[in-house]
Amino acid sequence: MKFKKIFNDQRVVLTLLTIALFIFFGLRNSAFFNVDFVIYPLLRDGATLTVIGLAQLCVLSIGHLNLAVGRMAAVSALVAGASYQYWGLTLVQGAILGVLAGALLGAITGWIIVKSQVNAFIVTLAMDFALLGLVTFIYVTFTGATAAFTTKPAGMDYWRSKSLADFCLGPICGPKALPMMLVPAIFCLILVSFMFSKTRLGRELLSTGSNLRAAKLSGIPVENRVMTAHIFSGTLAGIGGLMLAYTNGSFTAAIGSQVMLPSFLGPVLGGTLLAGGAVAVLGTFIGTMMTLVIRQGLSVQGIGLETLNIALGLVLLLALSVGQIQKMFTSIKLRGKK
Amino acid sequence: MKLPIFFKNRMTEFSLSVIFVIGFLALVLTSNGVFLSRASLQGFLTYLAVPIAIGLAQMVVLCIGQMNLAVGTMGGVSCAIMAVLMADHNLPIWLAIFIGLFSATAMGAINGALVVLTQLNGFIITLGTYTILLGFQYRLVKTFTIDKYPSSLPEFGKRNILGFPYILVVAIITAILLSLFFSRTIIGRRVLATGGNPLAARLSGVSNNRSIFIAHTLSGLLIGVASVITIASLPGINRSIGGDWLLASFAAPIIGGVLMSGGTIAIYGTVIAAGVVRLVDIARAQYSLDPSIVSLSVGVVTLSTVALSEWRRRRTERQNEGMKELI
Amino acid sequence: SSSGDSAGSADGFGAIKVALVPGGAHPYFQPWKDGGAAAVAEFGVGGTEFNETGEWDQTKHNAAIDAMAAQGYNAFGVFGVSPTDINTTFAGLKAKGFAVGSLASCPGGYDIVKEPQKNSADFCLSTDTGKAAYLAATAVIKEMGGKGNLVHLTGNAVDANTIRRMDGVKQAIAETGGKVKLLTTITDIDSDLQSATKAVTDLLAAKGKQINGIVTTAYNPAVAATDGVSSTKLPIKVIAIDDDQKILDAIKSGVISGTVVQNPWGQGYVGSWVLSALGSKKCTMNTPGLYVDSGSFLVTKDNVDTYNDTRQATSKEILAAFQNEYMTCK
Amino acid sequence: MSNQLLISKVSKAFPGVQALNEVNLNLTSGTVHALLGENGAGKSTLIKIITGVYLADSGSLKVEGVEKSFHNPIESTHSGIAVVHQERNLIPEFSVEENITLHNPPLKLGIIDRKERTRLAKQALETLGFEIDLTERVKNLSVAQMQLVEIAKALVTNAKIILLDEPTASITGSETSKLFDVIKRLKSQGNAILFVSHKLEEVYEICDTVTVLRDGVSVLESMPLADYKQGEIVDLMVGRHLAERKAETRRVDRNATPVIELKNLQTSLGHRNISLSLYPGEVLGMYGLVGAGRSELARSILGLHAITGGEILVNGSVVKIRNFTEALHKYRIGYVTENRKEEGLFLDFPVRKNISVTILAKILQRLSVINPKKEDDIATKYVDRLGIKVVDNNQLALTLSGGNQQKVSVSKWLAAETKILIIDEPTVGVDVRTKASFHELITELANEGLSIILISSDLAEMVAVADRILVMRRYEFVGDLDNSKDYQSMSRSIMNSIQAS
Ligand SMILES: Nc1ncnc2c1ncn2[C@@H]1O[C@H](COP(=O)(O)OP(=O)(O)OP(=O)(O)O)[C@@H](O)[C@H]1O
Ligand SMILES: Nc1ncnc2c1ncn2[C@@H]1O[C@H](COP(=O)(O)OP(=O)(O)OP(=O)(O)O)[C@@H](O)[C@H]1O
Ligand SMILES: [Mg+2]
Ligand SMILES: [Mg+2]
Repeated sequence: MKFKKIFNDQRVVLTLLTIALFIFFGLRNSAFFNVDFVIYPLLRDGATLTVIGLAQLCVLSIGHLNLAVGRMAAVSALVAGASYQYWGLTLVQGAILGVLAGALLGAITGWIIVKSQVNAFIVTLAMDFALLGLVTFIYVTFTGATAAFTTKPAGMDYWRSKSLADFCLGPICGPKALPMMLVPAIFCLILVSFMFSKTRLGRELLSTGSNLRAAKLSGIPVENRVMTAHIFSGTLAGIGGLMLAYTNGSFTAAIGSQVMLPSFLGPVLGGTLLAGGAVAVLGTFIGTMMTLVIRQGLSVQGIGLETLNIALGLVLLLALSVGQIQKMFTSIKLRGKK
Repeated sequence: MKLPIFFKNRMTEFSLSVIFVIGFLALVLTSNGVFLSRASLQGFLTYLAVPIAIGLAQMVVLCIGQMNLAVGTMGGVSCAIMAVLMADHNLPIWLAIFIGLFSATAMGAINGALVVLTQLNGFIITLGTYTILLGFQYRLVKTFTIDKYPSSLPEFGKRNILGFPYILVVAIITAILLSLFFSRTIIGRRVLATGGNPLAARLSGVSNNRSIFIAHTLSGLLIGVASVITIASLPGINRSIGGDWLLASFAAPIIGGVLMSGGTIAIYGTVIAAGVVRLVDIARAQYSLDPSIVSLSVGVVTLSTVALSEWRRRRTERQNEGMKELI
Repeated sequence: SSSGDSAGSADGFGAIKVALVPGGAHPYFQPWKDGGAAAVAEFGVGGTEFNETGEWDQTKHNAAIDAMAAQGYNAFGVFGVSPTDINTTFAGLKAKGFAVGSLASCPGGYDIVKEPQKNSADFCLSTDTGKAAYLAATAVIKEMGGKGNLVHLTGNAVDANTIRRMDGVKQAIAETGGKVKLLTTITDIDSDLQSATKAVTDLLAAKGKQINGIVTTAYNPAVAATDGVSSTKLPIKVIAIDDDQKILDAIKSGVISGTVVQNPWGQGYVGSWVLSALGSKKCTMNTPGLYVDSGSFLVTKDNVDTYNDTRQATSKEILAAFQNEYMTCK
Repeated sequence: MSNQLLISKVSKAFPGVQALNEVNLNLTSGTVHALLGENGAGKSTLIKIITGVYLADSGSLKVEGVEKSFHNPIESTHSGIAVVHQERNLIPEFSVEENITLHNPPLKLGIIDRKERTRLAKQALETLGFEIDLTERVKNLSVAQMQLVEIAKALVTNAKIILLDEPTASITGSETSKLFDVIKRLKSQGNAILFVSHKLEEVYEICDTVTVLRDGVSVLESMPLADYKQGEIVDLMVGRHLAERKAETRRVDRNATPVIELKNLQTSLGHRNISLSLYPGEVLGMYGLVGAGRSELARSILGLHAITGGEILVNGSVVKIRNFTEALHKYRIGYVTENRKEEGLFLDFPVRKNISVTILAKILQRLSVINPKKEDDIATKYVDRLGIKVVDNNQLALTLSGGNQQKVSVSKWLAAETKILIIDEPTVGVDVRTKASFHELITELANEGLSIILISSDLAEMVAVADRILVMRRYEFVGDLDNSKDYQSMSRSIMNSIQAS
């Protein structure tokens, strides 16, 4: 019984799937177990996408979505980049500034939604367009031919290239496969999951997502909660944006331009409901990792573009339906027992 | 009693129409008439057809509370199929078009079948098929631009009756048929019922699985129409086709008043919303606007449109104001 | 893919497996394959592989490069999705001891000619995009009879290369001393053919009468402009970019005046050799990070049939220049 | 009298509960058959099995002597079974007429014939004698009106077997009597009707035979109702003897400052010169017919709809209540909605979270972390106090029986321990025992000093618990009566006050 329960948990199924896929690809081509070129970058990118996934998850919890998640990331990268280039701030100072910018954008978005009572989809879509314009305009007008902020504050490359192996307590160092970027990601994961599973705020957000009317009639300040959700979303998007910039090496308008769909993929694969009311924080990480493993696994097999996406999509669907079939299976068993 | 209901349910459409008219007139005046020139109107209307078609394609899936993220690649692939068949296997146009429509419909049907069979949420399924089709699109056209097919097709795209491009007429007729389907046929109503309240629909003898399947298949068919329009209105087909469809497909219906939660449709709203967005393109060319400015203004237009309609709706719904929904 | 004849051939080229990694799928890069294959056949390079799975996303692009590295490729010819980011990627590859060449575009954020040492790659073999755009602009201005209104159609506005192109066009216009006016520059229409066609149609509808010439420095706009001008029958001179069959046909049929082609084949061919030479430690760059122009050529009705030979010849010259001037070999 | 529907040894289990255990029922044509039982006894489950919503684990089902097993609602509809389910099953975006004809819309050349549709729907509503605007979208109707639409929807199918699961739960006397006329007519036409209700007066008025379920077992099977007294039936349902409790009048101090007072209030919805004052520890009843505007008045007070005139006083001082959050935390006012599914419950949350939602502030430890122990204790406390039938506090609200859902939605407000509680139709779909305990509870709470406004369309309930009864009609008060707690006289005077205006 307990055993079955465990297997009903989508996260467990996903994790097993991901590990299975990982081993499968590794056995097909041992190059896939290469730490420097596969595992490390995989986890590094996974960390970044997870944080952005969490940004999406925060609004999904109240049944909204944030189409501007990528552009918010771009803005906070822009702010941080500018602060390094023009005001010579330190890495941390700039980062804080950037994240604040993200939070501010989230707040504005939330405020517009609450005040205008307009569908979050439209507001964030509009926000996305507006920010796209803004970001482009700023880079074009202020950075001339470079179209980017290229000043790297001290310690920026550290985050890109260092692993826990460089992070020692006395003689014991972390494994070389774990990138530094995991640290902020894990930090966010813990915080967000703590908030949703343990705190009053989280409960109120989920209630708002589960049944807005009931939440409102139960005295939950739903409008504030909508604001909160979007502020969190903006903040996390901001962090994600910085992680992207630090990994890639400069602060450009292209940051975040490709994360809109991936930002949904992680949470939704993990088991977050688009309708709101239920979130899967850890699932977001696992879901994200799974897609990355599949993609990189395939391309290490030397599969070219003409097959990569086809295979990627097929494996993704297959993997998921496996999870689904197994779930049906157990539920049938349960019914059979009676 | 009747009239208010009529308006209450069409507030968004109404205010969109107002915005459209205002925008249109503004362009006519500021371009001192150029916009009314045959060429301008032609261009305006021609490239209005595709947004309408893909908007409707997204709408039919939204109305069962799901999404179709594969619109772009579905369109891209069926365009590619048609182009390749005509160019490399010189099939007659009509046959190619038929196959194009059919393949798009089939892709939709597969989406639907997968959603029903796996019971996974449509979002994930269509994201999966999106990726797969992206691959097929590349396989079909690689990085080339295919245009070695009978020029009569692009010419058809340029022909028109009384200034109305045929392809726009096609789109409009499609829209009308679709609204008949939803308002007058049992299948249509059942699909909507599923979207409105699946449990109730089920207890009233509606098969939700069938509705889901139908909605996705129909979405495919509409994408097929969009593809035919596309191939008729472009100099050639390459793998970039459909790349900008996704957001557009959502923007039109949702600005047009369709709820993401399902159960609603707004065909006129979708059409007019597409028109409003199209006006922005024109403005861009007219005033040689910087794209960043365009993006900004699109954002603002969208917001103000919906805010206005919301404001109107709330004013008229005072009598039996329900709960203020934050969707 | 293609693999060298003698794996451990005398000069050690056989041990070098060159990865040619463009930013994503684009017609421009296709000749890299043939260029690379030619190098393999001619110099016994261990092999070349072409990987376009970057999909114009710097993160995916890096992943693609890593995948190649994991598979044992040890020399990299790369087109960076983001010019300002790619240098970081290069640095990473160098740190792992690979030979790295920046092909078809140079790292951005500084003047590559003045400060080659800032280039983390061993060298940059690329068209001077600014120069190419300048060439195209001057050509179309000539066609316009030295006066009138010019329109510039191009790609992503926040891309260093695009900005270089815009500067190139502006320079050409400046040289006319005000006789030619830049009516408008339409950016961000390279993402897909539909947007490009739509934009061109709207442009010609709104301003067609005032326009005398169009210069396009991106692929989809080029295709769209070609079609737009031919269908509206407006007396507009067009200079396109690259040598997609569609565009060459348009030149032959006189719909457009010409196109500016670059030298991707040469990049693949010369690039593969240089990378092998560096990878096998046979040669070293005299000035690490050196920038070399892979050349850009104006193609018109007159030379549409012969330009390719010219281009191949140029490539051989560039190769010779590497062997004799830019590198010292044991 | 041929038997239309014969159910033998039907069993059904859900994870954690045996909902039905070898239940037998014999439904004969030309009779109205009462299906009785406490909340969670299995009535709805049985009906869902008959209509093919659930598949029985075992047992057999005969329709007109033919062995049947329905796998989905469509099949049962085809073999002439119509049903009004306990939960409302309407498409919110569709018009009234469309919902009524949802099963099989009239067609002409394959497309829907609107004229015919309107005619059918109009006819259905007329035979029932309800008037609701046919073109109104259902989402704009009040709960009671939706219920009427549901009934009409079932009747248009002119089936031979009609199953009614608590059809009268949320409608008032006048509609009920109209419904009964129809039922009588159907019966005389030889249809077989299964009638579920917790209002025994009704049952005795309309039913001929009776089956009683207790914890999924049919303890009384298809017997003539006349042979049993109301008390006996109740005892069968409850499983032990339930003492009749005589309602005694309470005394309320009307000189104290009212905890809440309305001075000729006007709302954007059309309420006109509404004045009332609620005194400490008073139970103030608000009676009215469907759509009288009671719920909306309550909601307006709590800031959901615009107040356009007059003033609200809380403890003697004029206030402006902006929303439910303020109402709860600042003025300590609670509102138990009449509409549990849409507004009362988080269906996909466990019972525990549903109850604790109003008191999150009270069950926190450091860092505003919810203390799961406290949460669970409070949940348990009310599950016990109201006898909510659950497997454990983590059962999803979705899977509770109708009445138990109602209890959960009330519990969260009891837990909130407010000073003023507005209760809207609290005993809709609640069984006799629980109803009695609800009434005791309300009186108890009032004695403890809680002031209560009770909105109910159940006259007996009004008379049983209210100290004073306000009668509303068309968004106006038309009567203000002291409650003598004598059903006969009170009902007469209330009806008079409604007629009079
Ligand atoms: N889908 C379900 N999953 C799990 N348990 C269920 C489900 N539906 C009903 N139950 C349980 O079955 C039992 C019978 O429920 P049912 O709805 O038939 O009661 P009922 O007689 O209709 O009560 P009420 O008078 O409150 O409507 C209850 O204990 C309920 O919790
Ligand atoms: N004749 C009518 N036709 C249509 N809608 C009506 C009619 N009368 C009232 N309504 C609707 O009924 C609702 C008011 O009902 P409300 O719930 O406030 O009244 P109530 O006294 O609580 O009665 P109940 O709740 O039992 O319906 C409003 O939504 C109003 O639009
Ligand atoms: Mg029930
Ligand atoms: Mg009410």
